[in-house]
Amino acid sequence: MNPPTPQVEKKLPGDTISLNQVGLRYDGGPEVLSDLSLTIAPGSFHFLTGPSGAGKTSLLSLMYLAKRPTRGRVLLFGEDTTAAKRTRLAIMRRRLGVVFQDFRLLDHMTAFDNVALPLRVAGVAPGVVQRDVTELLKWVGLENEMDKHPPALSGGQQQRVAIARAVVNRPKLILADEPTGNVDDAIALRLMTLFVELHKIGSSVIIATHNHALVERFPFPRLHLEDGVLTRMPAARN
Amino acid sequence: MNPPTPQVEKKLPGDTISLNQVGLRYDGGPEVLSDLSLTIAPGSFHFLTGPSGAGKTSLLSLMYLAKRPTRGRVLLFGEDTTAAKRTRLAIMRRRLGVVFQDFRLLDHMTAFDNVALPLRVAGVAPGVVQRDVTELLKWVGLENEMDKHPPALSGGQQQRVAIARAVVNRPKLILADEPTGNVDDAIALRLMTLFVELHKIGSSVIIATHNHALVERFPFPRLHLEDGVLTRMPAARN
Amino acid sequence: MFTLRSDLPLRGGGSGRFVASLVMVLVFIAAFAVTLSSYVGVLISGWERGVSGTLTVQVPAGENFDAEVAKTLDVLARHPAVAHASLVPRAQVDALLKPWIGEGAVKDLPLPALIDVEMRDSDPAAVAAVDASVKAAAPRAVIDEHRVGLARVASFARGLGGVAAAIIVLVTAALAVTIIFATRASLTECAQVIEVLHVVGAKDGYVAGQFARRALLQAVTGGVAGLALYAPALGIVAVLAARVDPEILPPAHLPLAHWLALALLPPAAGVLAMLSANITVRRTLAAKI
Amino acid sequence: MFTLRSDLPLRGGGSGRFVASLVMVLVFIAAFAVTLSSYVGVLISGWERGVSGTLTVQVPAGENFDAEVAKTLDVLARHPAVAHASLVPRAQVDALLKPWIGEGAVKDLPLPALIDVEMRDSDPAAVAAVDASVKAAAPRAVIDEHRVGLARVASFARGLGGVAAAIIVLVTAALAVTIIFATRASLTECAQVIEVLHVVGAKDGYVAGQFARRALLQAVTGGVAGLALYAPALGIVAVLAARVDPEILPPAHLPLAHWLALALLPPAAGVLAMLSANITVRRTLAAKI
Ligand SMILES: Nc1ncnc2c1ncn2[C@@H]1O[C@H](COP(=O)(O)OP(=O)(O)OP(=O)(O)O)[C@@H](O)[C@H]1O
Ligand SMILES: Nc1ncnc2c1ncn2[C@@H]1O[C@H](COP(=O)(O)OP(=O)(O)OP(=O)(O)O)[C@@H](O)[C@H]1O
Ligand SMILES: [Mg+2]
Ligand SMILES: [Mg+2]
Repeated sequence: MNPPTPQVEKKLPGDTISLNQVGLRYDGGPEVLSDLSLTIAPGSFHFLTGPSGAGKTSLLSLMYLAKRPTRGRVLLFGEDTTAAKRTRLAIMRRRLGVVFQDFRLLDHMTAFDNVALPLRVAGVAPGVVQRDVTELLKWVGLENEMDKHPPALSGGQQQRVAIARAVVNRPKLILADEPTGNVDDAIALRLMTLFVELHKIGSSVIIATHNHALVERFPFPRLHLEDGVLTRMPAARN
Repeated sequence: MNPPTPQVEKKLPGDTISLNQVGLRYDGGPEVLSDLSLTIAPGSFHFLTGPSGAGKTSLLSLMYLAKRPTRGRVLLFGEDTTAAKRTRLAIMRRRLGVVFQDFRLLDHMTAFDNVALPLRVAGVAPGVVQRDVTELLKWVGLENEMDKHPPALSGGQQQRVAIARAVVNRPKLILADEPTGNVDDAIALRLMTLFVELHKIGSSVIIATHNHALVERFPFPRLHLEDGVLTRMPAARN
Repeated sequence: MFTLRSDLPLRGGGSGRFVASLVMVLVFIAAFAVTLSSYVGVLISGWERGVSGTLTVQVPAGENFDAEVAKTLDVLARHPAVAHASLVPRAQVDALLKPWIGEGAVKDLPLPALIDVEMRDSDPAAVAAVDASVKAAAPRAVIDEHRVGLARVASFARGLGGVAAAIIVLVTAALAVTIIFATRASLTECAQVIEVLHVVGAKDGYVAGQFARRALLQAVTGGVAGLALYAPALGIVAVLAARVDPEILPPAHLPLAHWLALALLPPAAGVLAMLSANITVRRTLAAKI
Repeated sequence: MFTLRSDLPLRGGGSGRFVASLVMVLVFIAAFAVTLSSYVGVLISGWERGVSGTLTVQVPAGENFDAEVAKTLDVLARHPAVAHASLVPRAQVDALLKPWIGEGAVKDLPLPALIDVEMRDSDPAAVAAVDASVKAAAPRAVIDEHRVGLARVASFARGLGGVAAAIIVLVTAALAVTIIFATRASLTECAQVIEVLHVVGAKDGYVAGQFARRALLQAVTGGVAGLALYAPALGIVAVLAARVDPEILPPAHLPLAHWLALALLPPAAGVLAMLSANITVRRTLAAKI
């Protein structure tokens, strides 16, 4: 496994993501994130740790453009997301891969179609979709569950489908929220290898996790959130 | 922490749960569980381990009476569940506490009301409900989130509400499916302590988990499922 | 065990407001159907009563004409079976005939006197008694019982009443079907609530009761709103109708039964919604162990 | 970008079948409203035409009566503005008068001859020309243009037509509101699908388009089913109506426009459902960034 040194591939113009004095509060409540400033370099790999309720999911949701910060600015791939038009935001989202803590699979679709969704939305040719999705589902060990719908999958199987959907379009930035909470160590290792492979070919990766064993096993830098404040900074500044 | 020796409190008539040559298949598919026979003694504590897709959730769902086995018999608290009437089954469910892998909280209720639900369904007096629920939510560290609805809770907070709901009525049998997948080690330890406390006052506990650290840390016996077959047997038979 | 506390999102979400809005719209339509049918019913029975309770006495022109007419009127006025008797004014008789025989011709005609008689009681015996009294006063007088008209109006009443009833039955059936569908659809959102209540040990009756109560409340709310919308709409239609010649669309007093039928729409919708919620939930539960 | 592939549960679940069933029931009701209104319209215009295209010529009794009548008939038969002219048989005139002046009196009356005239063309110039010709043949003849009747029927037509139109507008509005509600309610199930499509980078138009197409399909399916139900139900009502005296409920040929209006109901429902799905989804999306 490669060390998390700055990457050779640096195709992207600016930084992958950059937060500037960002604050977030949920309708009138206290600030869940305060004064967050951080810059994720292209091709980097970070763990995001912190106790339950610290704001990890909230931070990621700013990054995958599901929420606007209540103050401060978020720049994605060098573009200011506050100013961007909706269509532009949709295009930017296609360069992201998100694994949700609660999976968010579509129950009326098979595992295959769930994974194929980002490709189809982006208008990828059916032949390519077929090939890529099949290959990826094999890699995560679901070659026999491709035609099952999510309610007929075990918790760990659902999580792997969610991960496959996130990475199927080779995103520039992968944001994974607790992606190994429902699988055993052997599969967790395999999934981590997948993230590392994608990292090697140029993706930036941020993985929020409680799994200390995982964080210790891989030599990637750690961002640590405590009560909405970042106590460990990104690699570039370490 | 107590060793998992057979319990002092043995109020219940028969065994807590007993499976006899049980098989389970999902509509016409292959058998997900085959020839399972096991007996859980009152006041025992077991981990249930096994790779993703081995059948842990399926086995638990037989125990909490969400599914009928396709063959074999399931006895709960000494009663045959196949023969029992629906009303009787409802009464039996009130002596169970279940933590679902996907939480299954009701989004339209506050955390407090979610936890209070089993008590209210059983007709417990409002004063008692208020006291017990508040105390329990404090214990799991959610004294400030009692009035929040699940969508406004973090993943780990939701998981703790799910656990609180499962144990609030001091069930005779606690079945927890991956109850610490979304919390950090400190909270995981706190939650385990809760289960151990309940175990001490007489509940039987079965916890399905992938967390090897947890299994190793606590000296309770392990049931191990591999492809629908039990490869490690309950404590009593070890 | 009736508790006011509910485990369901009562005021919540699309689902709740949806059944209510739908019942509102449908009660609105059904109220119009009921009103239309009642109005037709009132017209019909008005005609029927108007015709069946009246007689026309003709005293032909001839000698002693005026005396005979006066005597006949007197006899009729005092007859116990007669409510009211009045001479049809000559001008009115002329107007009736004018379209048929021309203005000039009418003036010269020796027309008979027509007396409209309203009976207190229209059974054959009473008619025969009146006939006898009139004949005694004016032997050449003729009594017209409107029998032919009566038969025609009765057939009209039966036929048109049947059609009106068929339409109202169809609309009400459609209403019922829709409420059942809507209630069931609104429950699809609640699969998870049913699941969780079941798993924490709620009995079938408890779960079904919760949903049934909610459906009842929603449908009744919607039904009352539908009637509240219907009132001004009926006003608009009534104003339009009043501008039509009253001989064609006579203003009618709708009977108490009509207003009762309208008042029954919301509770009926409620009961339907309640039953269909109950049945749907119990069926969902029966699929579980 | 129109793709046949859909990311939605098309045939799936309660939601899809629900909008379809609802539209079915409502199109069924609306079809009846449209039919009722068309039927009333046909009756009205039938009366209007029947009256406005006819004249009655009265030739009063007197010397040369028979010769005058024959000559008048002859003149009318050859007049270019007249389609058809015929003497009303004496028996029929008697029957018309009998209720008013009694059987005995009628026999002895020197009644005028009545000639029913159907005009080819009913403008005032043509009526004046006919009048002149008739006066030449029989100087004492009177032409009745039915002006009074015409005015009354016209006012009737306006008034009743207005009421019928008001009712059909109300029912159609209720139908529209219901389809909008139903479509929106069926989308509440789909919040998660919208969320996920949004998050994987689908543009607003793509997401809204998916739902709009599904809503269109469901509503059109439901609408066609509603018409399919309406056909036999109309048959039943027609059979019942046929048993009523045809002079009261005359059999009417409903115009092509009526059938076109019915045929438009499913596509109209479809467009409504499509628009409301589109707007609802776009609104849901607009709440996200
Ligand atoms: N939609 C919301 N409305 C209000 N408060 C919210 C909402 N979502 C999260 N919160 C609150 O914000 C805080 C941070 O939540 P967040 O989900 O970001 O935590 P987290 O670090 O992901 O925790 P976990 O490890 O348990 O998933 C929590 O206290 C939570 O209750
Ligand atoms: N409703 C269902 N219909 C069909 N197959 C199912 C259904 N639920 C589970 N399965 C299959 O049964 C097998 C066992 O599933 P189960 O959920 O019991 O596994 P598990 O041990 O809990 O796994 P995990 O650790 O990933 O949660 C899996 O292969 C799964 O795909
Ligand atoms: Mg989280
Ligand atoms: Mg599981």
